[in-house]
Amino acid sequence: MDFTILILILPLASFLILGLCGMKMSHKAAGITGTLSLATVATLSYVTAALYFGAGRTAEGTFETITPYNICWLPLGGTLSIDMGIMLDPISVMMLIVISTVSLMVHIYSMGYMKGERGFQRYYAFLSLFTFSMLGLVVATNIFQMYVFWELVGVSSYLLIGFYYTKPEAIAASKKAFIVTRFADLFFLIGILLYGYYTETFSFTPSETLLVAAGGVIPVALGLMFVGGAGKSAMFPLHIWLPDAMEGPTPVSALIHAATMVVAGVYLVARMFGLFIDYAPEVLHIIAYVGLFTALYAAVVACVQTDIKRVLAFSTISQIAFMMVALGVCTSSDPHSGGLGYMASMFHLFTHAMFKGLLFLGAGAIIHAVHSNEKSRMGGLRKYMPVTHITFLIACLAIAGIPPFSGFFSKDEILAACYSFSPMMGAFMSFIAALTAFYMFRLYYLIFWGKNHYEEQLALYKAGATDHEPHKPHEAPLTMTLPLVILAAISVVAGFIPFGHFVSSNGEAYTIHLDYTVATISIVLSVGSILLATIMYKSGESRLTTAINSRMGAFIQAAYHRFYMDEIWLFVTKKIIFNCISRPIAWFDRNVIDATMDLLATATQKLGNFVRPMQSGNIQSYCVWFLGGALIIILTLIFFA
Amino acid sequence: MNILNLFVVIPLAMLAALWLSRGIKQIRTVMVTGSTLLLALSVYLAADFIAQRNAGVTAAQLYTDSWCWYPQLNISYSIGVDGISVAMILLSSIIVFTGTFASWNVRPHTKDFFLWYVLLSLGVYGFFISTDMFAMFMFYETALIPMYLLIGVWGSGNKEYSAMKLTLMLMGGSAFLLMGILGIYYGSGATTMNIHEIAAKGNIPVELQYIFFPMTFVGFGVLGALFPFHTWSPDGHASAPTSVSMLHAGVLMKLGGYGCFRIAMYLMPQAANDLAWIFIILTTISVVYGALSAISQTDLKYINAYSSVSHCGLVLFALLMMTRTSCTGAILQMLSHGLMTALFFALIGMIYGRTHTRDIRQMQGLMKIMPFLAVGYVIAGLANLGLPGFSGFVAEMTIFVGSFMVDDTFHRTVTIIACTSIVITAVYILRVVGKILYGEPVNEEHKRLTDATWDERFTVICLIICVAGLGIAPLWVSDLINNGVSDIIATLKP
Amino acid sequence: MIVPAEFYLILATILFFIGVFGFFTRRNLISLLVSTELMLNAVDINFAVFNAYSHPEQLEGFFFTMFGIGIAAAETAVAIAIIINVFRNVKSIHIKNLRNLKH
Amino acid sequence: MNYSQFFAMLPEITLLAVFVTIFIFDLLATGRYRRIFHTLTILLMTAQIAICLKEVSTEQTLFGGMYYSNSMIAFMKSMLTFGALLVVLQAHRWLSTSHSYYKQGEFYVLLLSTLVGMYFMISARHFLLLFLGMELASLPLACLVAFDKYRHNSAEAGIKYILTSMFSSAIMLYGISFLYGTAGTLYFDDMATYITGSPMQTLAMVMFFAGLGFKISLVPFHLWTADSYQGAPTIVTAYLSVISKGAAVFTLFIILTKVFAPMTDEWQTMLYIVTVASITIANLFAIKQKNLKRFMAFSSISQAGYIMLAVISGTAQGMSAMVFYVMVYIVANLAIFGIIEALEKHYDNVELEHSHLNALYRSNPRLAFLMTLALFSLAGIPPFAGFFSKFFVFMSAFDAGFWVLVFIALINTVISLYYYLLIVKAMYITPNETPIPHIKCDSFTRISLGFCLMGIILLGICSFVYINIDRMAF
Repeated sequence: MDFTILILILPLASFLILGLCGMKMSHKAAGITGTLSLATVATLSYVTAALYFGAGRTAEGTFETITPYNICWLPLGGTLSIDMGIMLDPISVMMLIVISTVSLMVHIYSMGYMKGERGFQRYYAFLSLFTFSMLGLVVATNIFQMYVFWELVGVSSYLLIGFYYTKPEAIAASKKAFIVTRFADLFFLIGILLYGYYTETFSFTPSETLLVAAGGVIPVALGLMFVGGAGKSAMFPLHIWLPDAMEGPTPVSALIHAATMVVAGVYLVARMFGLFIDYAPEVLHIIAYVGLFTALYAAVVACVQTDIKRVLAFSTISQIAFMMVALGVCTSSDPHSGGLGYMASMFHLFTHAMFKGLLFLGAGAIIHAVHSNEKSRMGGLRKYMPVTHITFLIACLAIAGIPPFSGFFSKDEILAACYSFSPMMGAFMSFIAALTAFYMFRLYYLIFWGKNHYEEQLALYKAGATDHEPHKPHEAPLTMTLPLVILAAISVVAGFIPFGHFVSSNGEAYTIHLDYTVATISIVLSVGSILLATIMYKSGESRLTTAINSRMGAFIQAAYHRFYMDEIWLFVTKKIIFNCISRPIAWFDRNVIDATMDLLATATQKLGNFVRPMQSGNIQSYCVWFLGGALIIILTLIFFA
Repeated sequence: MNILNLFVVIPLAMLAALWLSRGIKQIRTVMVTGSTLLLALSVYLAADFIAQRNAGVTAAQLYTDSWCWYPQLNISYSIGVDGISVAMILLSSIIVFTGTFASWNVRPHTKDFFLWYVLLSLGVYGFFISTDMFAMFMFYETALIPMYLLIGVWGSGNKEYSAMKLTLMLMGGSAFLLMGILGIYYGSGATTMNIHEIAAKGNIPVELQYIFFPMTFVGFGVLGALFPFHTWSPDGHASAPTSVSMLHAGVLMKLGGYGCFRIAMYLMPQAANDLAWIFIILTTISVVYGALSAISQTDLKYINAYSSVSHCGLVLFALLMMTRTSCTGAILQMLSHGLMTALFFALIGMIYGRTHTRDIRQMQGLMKIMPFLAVGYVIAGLANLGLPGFSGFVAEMTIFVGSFMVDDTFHRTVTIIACTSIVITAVYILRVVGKILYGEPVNEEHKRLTDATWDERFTVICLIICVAGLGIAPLWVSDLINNGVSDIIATLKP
Repeated sequence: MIVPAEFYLILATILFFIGVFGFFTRRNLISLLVSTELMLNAVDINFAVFNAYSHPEQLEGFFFTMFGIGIAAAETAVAIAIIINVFRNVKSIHIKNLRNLKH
Repeated sequence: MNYSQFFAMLPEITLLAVFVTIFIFDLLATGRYRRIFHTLTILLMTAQIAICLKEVSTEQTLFGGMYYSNSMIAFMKSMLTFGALLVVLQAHRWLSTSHSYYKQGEFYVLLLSTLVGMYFMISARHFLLLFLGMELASLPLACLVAFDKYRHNSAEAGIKYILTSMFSSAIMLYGISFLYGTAGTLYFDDMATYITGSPMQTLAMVMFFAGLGFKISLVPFHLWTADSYQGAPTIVTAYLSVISKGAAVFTLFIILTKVFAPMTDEWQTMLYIVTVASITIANLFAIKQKNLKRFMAFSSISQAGYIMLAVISGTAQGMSAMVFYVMVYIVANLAIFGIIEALEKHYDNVELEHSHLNALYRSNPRLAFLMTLALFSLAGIPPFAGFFSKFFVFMSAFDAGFWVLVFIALINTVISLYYYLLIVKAMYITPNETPIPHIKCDSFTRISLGFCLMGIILLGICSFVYINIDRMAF
C-alpha cells in the first residue's frame, strides 16, 4: 500500500503550488489543478479501499491494520515520540472515501459556485490544505499525529470561514471558530499529555499493563480528549462556533462543517473506542448524555431558524450528536450485545456526510440563485430549479429517515442501539429523529413551495412599487448540479451497503438486520412529522402555524436566539475575560509593576534632591561635615566595632 | 586556528571596515558580506557539528580552545560549543543576516547604526562561544549597551525613556548576575572561571548556592523577561527600530534563557533543584500574564512584546522543569521564538514604515493594500499561535510533554496553567489579524500605500522559510542539542 | 617643678578646638586662616610634648614641629595670596560672598 | 652621610631636574624661544618617564628607611607622570590664551612640584616625609586652582581648596601626633609593632585617614570637590581628579596595610562606611547635576568609592586591582576632560552644562564618540577598559569577603550608568537648534586624546598590563 502516501502528498502539493504561484495562474487553471489532484486522490482512495477490503480478513476475522509508513518526526525523550505515518484500518479507509468523495464533489461544485470570485486560487489552495489535513488526521498512526492534523484542520477551517475577509461577520465567525475549537483543543492536549505519560506512548494501542497501572487516569485522559472532540464536533456548549461558521462560502460549509471536519470528534471517539469501552465506559455514557442533550437542543433550535444555512448547521450539530450518542450507548465491543452503536455511528457518519453534503451544496445552489440566505427571499423555487429541488428532496427524505433512503438505515441502527441501552434514551432519540424530519421538511417547503417570492417581487415591480427588476432564479450550471446528482445517487443507495461487513466495533463482520419495532416507530414518527410540516408550511403560513407561534411565542423567540448561548459566551469572553481579566492585568502591569520600577528611579531622583543642601557652598559647613563625619566614624569604630 | 574565533574576528573586521567605509553602498556591501559570511559559517559549523556527533564524537564541548588571559585571576578566553550554543549561533546568524536587510534603509547615520549593530552581534556571538564566565559576562554586557543608542537614536515614540529604562533594568539585572558569577567563582574555590571545570568540580557549598543561584537566575532572568522584571520589554520593543527589535527579541532575550541554563542551573544544581519552585511560579505567571496582557493592548509592538514575555517565560519555565525533554523544548522554543518574533517585528516595522501608526484601531483592510506583508503577518501569527508545520508548535509541544513528565501535583498544575497560554495566544493573534488585515480599508491615506520592496520581501521570506523549516523538520535540532542538554540534565538530576 | 604632660595635652586640645570653633564660626577669611593656624600650632605642641615626655631619647617630634611650623607658614602664604585674589574679584573677604559655587 | 643616596632616588631627581630646567627656561627665555616652551616641557617629561621606566625594577630603601622604592612604586610614579603629561598635552590651548600665555612657566613649575610631592608621598616610609610630600602636592595645587586670577569662580575655588586643605592637614597632623604619642616613632615599619587598636589610636587613625580622604575626596571629606572642580581651570580639574587622587589612593593603601595592619578590622569597617557613603551620595548628587565639571566631580567621588573597594581588601590582588583601576580611570577621565577643554574653546568663559553637549554628535562625531567610549569606560561597560578595572576591583573586594559591599556598589553602578547615559543622550539624541560647530583640536590635544582612546580600548583587552602590575604588587 505504498502508494497511499500520494493521498497525502497530492493535496499538499496542490496547496503549495496554488499558494505560492496561484496569483500567476488563471482561475480556470487553478480550479483544474485542485480538482484534478483531488480526483486522483479520490481514485487512489477507492483503490485503497478496494485493495484493503478486498484483501480479506485475518484468522481472527478482522481486517488487518496496515501501517505503510511510520517515521519518527520528533523524539520527545524516553519512549515518547511524535510519529508521522499512515495507518489503514476499516474506519480510516471508510473516512478516506468519505473525505475524498465529498471533497471532490466540492471541488467540482466550487468551479461553478466560486466562478469569478476574487481570490479563487486562494480558495482552492485552502481547500487543498484542508483536504490534506483532514486526510492526515484520519490516517494518523498515533494520537499526537492526530492532534497535529487536528490543529491544521482547525486552521484551514479558520482560513476558509474567513475567506471573504472583507466581511466583518466572516472575520468574527472565523475567529470564533478557531478560538472555541482551540479552547477545546487545550483539553485534548492535556488529555494527550496524560495519556502519553501514563501509557508511555502516543500510539492507539498502548500496553495493557501500563493501562491497568494507570488506573483512574485513563478515564480522565479520555474524557479530556473527548472535550477536544466535542469542540470540533460542536457538542453543547462548545457548539456556538458552528452556526457562525456558515459565513464561509457554502461549499466550504458542505465540506468542512457538514461532512468531514465536524465529525472529527466522532472519529476521535471511535478511534479510541477500544480504550473507552475497556477502561472508561462511564465516560462513554457521559458522552451519550452530552450527545443526547446536544441533539435535542440543536433540533429544537433548528425548527425555528430562518437562515437556511443555519438550519442546516443546527441540523448538523444534531446529527453529529446522534453519532456521539450512538458511540456513547455502547456497553461492549461485541456488536451483537451492546456494541452496535459503534457500527451505527460510523454508518451514520458515512451516510450523513453524503446527504448533508448534498443538502449544503443544494443550499448553495439556491443561495447562488437568489443571492440570499434568508428563507423569506425564497419560496416556490421548485419551478425554477428542478434538479436542485429533486436532489434536495432526496436528501431531506434521507435525513428524515424514510426508507429506502440511506438515512433510514443508519438512523435506525442508532435508535436500535439506544433502545438496547435504555428505553428512555431510545424514546428521546426517536423524538429527536421526528423533530429532524419536521424541521427538514419545514425547510424544504419554505424553499421550494409556499409563496413565490420572485413572482411577488415581479408583480410589485410591474406595478411600479419597486424600482429594480427582481432577479429571476435559475438552475445552477452543470458543474454544480453534477455533484448534486452524484451525491443524491449515493444518498439513495448508500443504505444498502452492507456496512457492518466493513466496520464494526470488534472488527468482525456484522450483518445489519433491521429491528422492525424500532423501524416502524421511527417511520411512523417521521412520516407524522413530515405531514405536520406539510400542513404547516406547504402553502405559506397556515393557521396552525400562526396558532402555535402565538401560543409558544416566548419559547420560539428563545429558540430563535438559540437559547441565548451566544450571548452567554460573549458575556464570558468579552465582559469577564477581556474586561475583567485582561484589561486589569494590562493596567496592573503598567501602573503597578512598571510603576514600581519607575518609582525606584523617581525615588532615587528625590533622594538626589534631598541630599542637595549638603553642598551648600559654605566652606564652614563643609568642614563641619568633615569633622562631624570623622567623629561619627571614630565613635562607630570605638563603640560598635 | 579555531573556527569559533571567526565569530569574533568577522564582526571585528566588520567594525573596522565600517569605520573606514564611505557612502551607503560601501556600508551595505560590508554588512551584507559580513553577515552572509557569518551565516555561512554558522551553517557550516552546525553541519560539521552534527557530522562530528554522528561520527561518534561524544565530548561535551567541541572546538574547544583556551588562551590564558588574566592568569592571576584565573580568567581565560576559553571557547567551545556544544549543540545548544551551535543552535543559538545559527539563530543569531539568521537574525543578524535578515536584520541587515530589514534595516536596509536606516537613516540617518547609517554607518553608526551598523557599527553599534555589529558590536551588539559581536557580543552575542562572543557570549555563545565562550565557556569562561568572565568572557561570557563581558560579551553579555557588550551586547546590552549598544541597545541604548540603537533605540535612543534610531528609535521612535518615547524612545529616550524606553532606551534608558531598558538599559538600566538590564544593567540592574547584570549587577545581580555579576554577584552570582563572583559567588560561583569563589564558591568553587577560586581556581577557575571555566564553567565546565567548575561544573566538573561541583563543589560550591549549598548555602552559597542558595544565595547565588537566585541572583544569577534573576540576573539572566531580567533579560529573559522574567516576571516581574519584564517591564522594560514592552517599552523597549515599542521604541526600537525594526532590526533592533528583531535582534533584541530574536537573540538578545535568548541570552537570558541560555545563561540561566548554562550558568545558573548547570553550576548550582542543588539550589536549582531546591529553589526551582519559586521561579516556576514566576515563570508560570509570566506565561499566562504576558499572554493575557497582550489581549488588551492596542499597539502592535506592545502586543508582540507581551507575547514575547509569555513565550520567553515558557523558555525559563521549561528549563526549570529540568527534564531532558522540557529542556530540549526550551532550546527549541528559544530558536522558534527568536525566528518568529524576528519575523513579527520585521513585519510590524514594515507596516509601521508605511502607515506610520502601530495602533490597531487605526488600521483596517491591509490585506487588500499590501497583500504580501499581510500574508506574511498571517503566517507569522499562525506560527506564533503554534500551528503545526511551524516551529512554535514543535517547541511548545516538546515543552508541554517534557513538563508533564515531572510527576507531582505542583508541576502538573503549573504545566496545565501554562498550557492555557496556547488558547490565549490564539485570542490576541487573531484579534490583531482580524482588526488590521481583514475588512475593507477605511483610511484613505492607507489606500495609496505600496506593498513590500525586494529587501523586505527577502527578509520576510528568509524568516518564514526558517520558521517553517524548523517546524517541519525538527529532528536535526534534536540531534544537535541532544548531548548538550543531556550533560546539563545529568548534572541537575544525578 | 615639672608640669605634667597632661596639662600640655589639654592645652593643645583646647587650642585645637578653639581653632576648630573659630573656623566654624568666624565669617572673615583671615579669621579662618588664623583659626587654622591655631589648630596647626596645637598639633605642634602635641608633637613637642610627646617627644619631650614620652620619647626624650630621639628628636622626631621636634623635627616634626619644626617642619609643621614651616609648612603652616607656607600654607598661610598661599592662602593669603588667594585671599587677596578673592578680594580683587569680590571686593570683600567675607565668607558669605563666596557661595557662587554650590549644589 | 652617603650623598649618593640622593641620586638613588632617580625619579625624584630627574623630575627635579626637569623642574629646574623649566624654571630656568622660564626665567631666561624670551620672545620666540617661549614658543617652544610647551614642546620643551613635553619632551622633558617624556624623557623623564623614559629614564625612570628603565630603572623600574630596582628596589631600594634610603635615608634609614624613610624612603622606599620598588618596581610597583616606580611604575606608579611613571604612571602619574604620564598622566600629568597627558594633562600638559591638553593644556596647550588654554596656555596659549592671552591671560595664561605669560604664566605658562608657572603652570609647569607648579604642576611639576606637585608631582614631586606625590613622588614623595608614595615613596615615604616615614610620616614626616609623607606629610611633606602631601603638602608639597597640595599647596601648589591651590595655586593652580586659583590660576585664572581674574575669574571669580577660580578664586573662590582656590580659597575653598586651600582652607579645606589646611583644615584637613591640621586634623591629619593631630591624628599623626597621637600616633606618635602612642607609638613613639614615625617610621612606618616600626610603628606597626606599636599599633594596638586602642581608642586613642583609632581616633588617630581616623583623623589621619580624614586627611587622605580629603585628597581622595571621599564622603564625608568630599564637599570641597565639586566647588573646586567647577571653579578651577579645566586642565587643573583634570589634574586634580586623576593624578592627585591616584597618588593619595596609593599612599592610603600602603599606610593601611603597612602601618595599620594590626587594626585591619577597624579600618575595614571605616572604609566600608566611607565607601558606601561615597558611592551612594556622590551618585545621588551626580544624577541631579547639570554643570559638566561639577558632574565630573561627583563622578570622580563615586569612582574614588569604587577604588576603595580595592583598598578595603588590603591584599596584593587588591593592590593590583587598585593600580589598574587608577590607570584606567586616568585615561577615561582625561579623555572626558580633554573634550570638555576642547569644547570650552567654543564657549569662552561659559561653564559647560549638559545642554551644551546637545547634538554634539551631529557636528563633532569623533569627539562625541570618544566621549561616549570614555563614559562607558567609567560606567564599566565592556569591552572598554573600565569594565575590566571594575570587575577586578569587585573581585578583590569579594575575595576579601565584602559581599554586601560589592552588591551595594553594583547597584550603584546602575545609577552611575544612568547619569553617564544622560550625557550620551544629550550628545546623540537630544536635538539642538544651535549646535556646537565643528571643533578642530590642536595636535597636542589630539595626541593626548589618542593615547586616552588607545588606553580605553586596549588596557582591558591586552592583559599584559594587568599581569605586569600584578607581578609587581607588594
